Amino acid sequence: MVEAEVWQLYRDMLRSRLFEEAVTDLWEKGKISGELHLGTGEEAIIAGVVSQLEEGDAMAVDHRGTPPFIMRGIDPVLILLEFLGHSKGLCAGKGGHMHLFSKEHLAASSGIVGSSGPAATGFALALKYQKQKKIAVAFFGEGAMNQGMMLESMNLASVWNLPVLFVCKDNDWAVSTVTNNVTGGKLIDRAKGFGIEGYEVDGTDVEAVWKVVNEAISKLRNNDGPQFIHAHCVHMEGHFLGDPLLRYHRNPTMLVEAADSLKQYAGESLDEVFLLLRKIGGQLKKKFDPLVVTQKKLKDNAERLKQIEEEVTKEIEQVVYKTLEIFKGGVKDD
Amino acid sequence: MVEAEVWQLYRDMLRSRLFEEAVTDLWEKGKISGELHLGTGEEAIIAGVVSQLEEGDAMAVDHRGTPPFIMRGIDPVLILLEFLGHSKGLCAGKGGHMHLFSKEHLAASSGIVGSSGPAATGFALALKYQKQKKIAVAFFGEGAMNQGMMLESMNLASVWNLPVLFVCKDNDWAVSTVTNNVTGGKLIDRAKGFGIEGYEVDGTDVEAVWKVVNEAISKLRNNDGPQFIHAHCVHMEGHFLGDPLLRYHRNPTMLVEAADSLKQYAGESLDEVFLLLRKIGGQLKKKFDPLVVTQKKLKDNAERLKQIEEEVTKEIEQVVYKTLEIFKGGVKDD
Amino acid sequence: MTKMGFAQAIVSAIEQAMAEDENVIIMGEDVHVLRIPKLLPKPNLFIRFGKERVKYTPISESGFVGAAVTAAMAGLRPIVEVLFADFLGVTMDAILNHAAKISFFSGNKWNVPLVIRTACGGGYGDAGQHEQSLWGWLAHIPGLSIVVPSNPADAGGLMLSSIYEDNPVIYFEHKMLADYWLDYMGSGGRTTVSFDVPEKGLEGEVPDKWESIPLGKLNKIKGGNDITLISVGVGVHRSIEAANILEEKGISAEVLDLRCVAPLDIEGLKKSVSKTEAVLIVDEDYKNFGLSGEICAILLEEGLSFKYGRVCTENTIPYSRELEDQALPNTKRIIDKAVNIVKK
Amino acid sequence: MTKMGFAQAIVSAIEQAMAEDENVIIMGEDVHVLRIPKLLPKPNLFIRFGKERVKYTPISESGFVGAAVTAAMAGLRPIVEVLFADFLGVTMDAILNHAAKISFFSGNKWNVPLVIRTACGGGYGDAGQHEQSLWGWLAHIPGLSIVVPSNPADAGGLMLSSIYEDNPVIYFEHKMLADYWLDYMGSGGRTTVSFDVPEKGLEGEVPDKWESIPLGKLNKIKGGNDITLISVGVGVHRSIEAANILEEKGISAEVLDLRCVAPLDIEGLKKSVSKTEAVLIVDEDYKNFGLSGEICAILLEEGLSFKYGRVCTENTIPYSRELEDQALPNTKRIIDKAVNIVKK
Ligand SMILES: Cc1ncc(C[n+]2csc(CCOP(=O)(O)OP(=O)(O)O)c2C)c(N)n1
Ligand SMILES: Cc1ncc(C[n+]2csc(CCOP(=O)(O)OP(=O)(O)O)c2C)c(N)n1
Ligand SMILES: [Mg+2]
Ligand SMILES: [Mg+2]
Repeated sequence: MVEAEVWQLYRDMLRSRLFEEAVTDLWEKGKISGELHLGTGEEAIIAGVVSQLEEGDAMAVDHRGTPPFIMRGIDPVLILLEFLGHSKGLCAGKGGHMHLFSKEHLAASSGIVGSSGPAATGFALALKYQKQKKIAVAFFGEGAMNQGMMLESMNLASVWNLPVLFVCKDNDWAVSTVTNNVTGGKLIDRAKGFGIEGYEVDGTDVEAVWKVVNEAISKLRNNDGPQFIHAHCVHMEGHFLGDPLLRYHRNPTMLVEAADSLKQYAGESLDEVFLLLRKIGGQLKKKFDPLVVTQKKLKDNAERLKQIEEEVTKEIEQVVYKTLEIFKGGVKDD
Repeated sequence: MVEAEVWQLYRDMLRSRLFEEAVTDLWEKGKISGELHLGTGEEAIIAGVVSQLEEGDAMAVDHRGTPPFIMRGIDPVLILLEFLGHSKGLCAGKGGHMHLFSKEHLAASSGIVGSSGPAATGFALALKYQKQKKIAVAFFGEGAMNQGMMLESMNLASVWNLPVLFVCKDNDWAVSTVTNNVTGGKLIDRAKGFGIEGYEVDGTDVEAVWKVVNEAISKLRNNDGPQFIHAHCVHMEGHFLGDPLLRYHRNPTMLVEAADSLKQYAGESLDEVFLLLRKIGGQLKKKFDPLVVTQKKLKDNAERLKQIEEEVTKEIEQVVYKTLEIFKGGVKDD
Repeated sequence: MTKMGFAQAIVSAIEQAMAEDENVIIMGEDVHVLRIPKLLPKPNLFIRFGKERVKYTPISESGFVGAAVTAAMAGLRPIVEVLFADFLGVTMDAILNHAAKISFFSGNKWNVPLVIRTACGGGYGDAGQHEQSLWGWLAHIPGLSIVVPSNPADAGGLMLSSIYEDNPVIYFEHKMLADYWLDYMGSGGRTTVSFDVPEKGLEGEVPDKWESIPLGKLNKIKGGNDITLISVGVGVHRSIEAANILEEKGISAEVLDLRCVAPLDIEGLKKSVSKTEAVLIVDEDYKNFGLSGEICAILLEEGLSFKYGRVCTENTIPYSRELEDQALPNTKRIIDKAVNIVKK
Repeated sequence: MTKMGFAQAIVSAIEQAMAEDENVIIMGEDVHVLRIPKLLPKPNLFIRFGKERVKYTPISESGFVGAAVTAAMAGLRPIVEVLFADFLGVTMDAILNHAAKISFFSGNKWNVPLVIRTACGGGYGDAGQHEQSLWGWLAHIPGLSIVVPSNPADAGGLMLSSIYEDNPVIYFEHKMLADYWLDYMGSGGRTTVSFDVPEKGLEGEVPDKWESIPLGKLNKIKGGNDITLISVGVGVHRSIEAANILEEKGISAEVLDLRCVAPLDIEGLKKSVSKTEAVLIVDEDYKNFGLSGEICAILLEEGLSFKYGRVCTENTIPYSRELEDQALPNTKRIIDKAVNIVKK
């Protein structure tokens, strides 16, 4: 087996992280509109998968499309221009961050939870039909495992023996719902119920992800049928930028006031709401951050770490600079 | 455990069978319109379940609604009038055989494959909410196990711990598709993937069905969460009355002619079509008929068998007579 | 020129496209045998092209229609079959939020050359969960073309252009015109039932080789001066029948077959209505918020003034054959309404 | 009388109904916390009524909307939330083939007292998969009532009548009027963004105790003689704004708030249009095959003659805020079109 190139993976993750931090900054400044779902916290999963894709492989992503698009080598300037709603953006400003598309990379997004399953299945169907020996990846959250079309697509990929890698990024939450409270059985067993083999992995450990994905992808390329990855992670910024639960968490006084006004209703349900607020706080620990986890692994070569950080920081700065230059030029259709 | 009352079950099955034979006769005479899906062949499953329902239990049925409606004690005259499109029918002639409804029996049908899952789940939700200690049954075919809403409803029933009995009547076919060719994994494993316990049973053996259902229902009434029954059966009349595959099967000369004209395309796919025709023929054996199976079990008391047959025959004759009398009276709205 | 059945024409056009272009595939439930009853000796796509190109599916419409969208994006030209228009409900997310929107969202850089083929319509007693038309409903969604042929020649020619169209097309195939559907769902091999099948829709002359009929061009079936009857599918035949009887009553009706509900042939409509100044829309789809209203709005926007009426399906279609006949736009209703409009 | 926000009014009317009737329950994704940001100190249904009556669900819309249909049949009055109207696509079978049809199929012996509550509309840059309106689309289906309130008083009163209606109602809640939605999806706590929020829709006087507002009765917001502006939801406010400016230009516009897209208040429409003889429909839902066409057809059927135009959303809603503003019916487009119509 080839070894994971952890340094390269780290660089991929860092690029994505810094890009999303720049996006956050622009979003906070009001330059980016709509709900913005970051992929911060799931970079190890995305890097572990996307780094192993070849030219001609396809990718169907969910509402957290930025990391996979960035790591797939799609021009970050085009992506950022798209976020700014610019006519020169990746999708001419028509799609925005939840609807990124790149035909040449066979990469498609959707904001509809669960739709990446059928999407990847259709890509794989076409690729297999065209005898291209390529694979298709579906990225989705654990909440999407309760969406009918996702389940249907697992069955389709299974019975048609299609090269689909189903990658479930499990952060325990679907918006403000703890998924465990609304999900019966085990996800690995669900995949098995459709005849698909599954791997469970710590999604903050990029090397671990890379390894199981490497095994799964070689099976895919060997025409062994679809594979399922169940990877655990957290979202460092909650569900989306401005997540109200996080706002409460970060403003304990707001919380106290709220609790006060609700005393009359004290009871099981009130407890459950406060439990949620505690739980979301609990997950924002550094030890769950895949970048921190990887840095720790690589800490023996502090110099190289620093060098990469500098290089990537510079790259992203330039991306932002270039983007804003074009943006300032005004919205021109050409 | 209570013993199954096989004689009573046999009577239930026979009533349903003879009623459906009368329906077939009227259908063939052109008095009943539309596609008519019989439940002949699955009576043991229906009897094994419906005989154990109490007043206040609910039932969501698929396109083969006649047996469960008949066995639930709904007036067969009203049902037959409905099939004739009469304004005095169960649904005033507006629903027909695929859309039977009886509010007082909490029994609802739908022609949409997979919809009995959510339907039974909603019934169970209401019953549980109303603290009625009642249960809801979903009847559906194995083809419906690939429909997203069915899978979703299993999860819903599981996480809400609802008293739903999911009854999968597996006849190996979905219209003219051999379901195995389009279904990954095992159905029992699927249920398990949603946290639901399952039983597999020979659905032509009414006693066996009764037993597993009895166990499952006592769990349901004990608030142990939804249960799944996977029961195997055949459909004695194929998918629906006039099933084209059966027409071929029953007219070998048609088949020979067809084969002749297709010789130019001979190959794997042609073989597959002929395989289907052979397969459908193979299932029409008496040994798969739940009535024949039960008669064999009861053959030591030939007299009683005969007596029941006479009684039920008479009953159904009277149902038909009464129905036609009302029908001849003309379509009167009152 | 040769004679062909409506359903046969569709299959034959698909066959031609599949022979021409490897990227054309067909998928759906029972596609391997659905056409056995009458068409086995004629083109049977499954047998001719094999199971990789004619793919039967599980009953997972939202999954496989969703998959067909991206298969189209990856270079195929899939024809995906949803057995009945009623079942489009299950697939609606794939249509509404994906097929119809992706080209737009991609900044027009990525197309979805997808055909969704579906059987529609009533008149054989299957009731309102299996007999809906829904073409006007689908046409509400920007980004879709909606095709509803009324005869074999159109059925084949429009299927060919649908397959080669670079954006999603929903292709409606009326069960009263498609012999195998009516055999399947209606008669079931019985000789004891009969249906009001439009002969000219069921069978007719077709070209020896299919040529594309452009989407969005209506077909004037019959000229007339007093009123324009506008319809699609089976409604066209009911309208012709009505027009012939109206002729006897001294009313000269023009009959337009829209062929496509979207895009609409605004020029063609204008031309006829500016002459007759009276419009009757005959629509088997639901009356409210559909085709009959849209045509009215377009004509007013175009500055025409005209007398107006519509004969449509107004409620859920009942099971009883008698009630059903009254619910669907029948010839009598068309005649009565036309007389009523002209006399206004 | 007291002041209330639009969203708060809805929750308050639900709260009243839940307190009155044990059979009213609410279910949907995140119903337990969705209203935290601004409404936690105000009625929070989950905390007040507990998790059996305020049921959060998995992301299984087709499953739980389907379940809500039979729960309603078994005696509950469920309010089922589908977060956004766009996601109705996933649930469409439950709506089209079950909720809308069961009462009819049962021979009117069994009702489905179900409310589907859904957030709709754009104007905050979320693009066309999260900003659709779709009310005219849903109204095509016989058997559904479609409610689209434009202000707090209507929002509460119409919610109450929706809950007590014995047949299914789809209740649309515009995100530009519902403060918590706009906070959630639009600003996300930022002070750096602003939206064109109609003040009178966002907050207003409401009765101390909610009373049902009958479905199907429009509300004349402003009288006028030269043209009738007809709209729902946010469009009503854009129309009022336009009417005020038109007034300055010497055009007297009447503004009607339909409140319900189905059933339509035909008498109310007739009354206004027979006076003004000019109609402009302002509809944030898609233009084609929708509300704007239907009103046109109804008025013609009623024998009125009038000048006509419409300002609607014509295509998929683009992401870019600038493009979006042009795509949605804005005040300028309304004014231009109204002037154009009146001058015809
Ligand atoms: C069909 C559908 N239902 C609901 C939503 C709203 N929604 C957006 S993201 C989300 C949660 C998804 O959870 P999960 O799949 O676990 O992904 P995560 O956000 O946790 O990464 C929901 C409910 C949607 N976009 N589509
Ligand atoms: C959503 C939907 N898709 C397709 C159909 C057409 N259809 C009716 S019955 C049937 C086969 C169902 O197979 P199964 O669930 O195994 O039941 P069986 O008929 O074998 O009893 C199909 C595909 C339908 N009614 N609904
Ligand atoms: Mg999640
Ligand atoms: Mg079956």
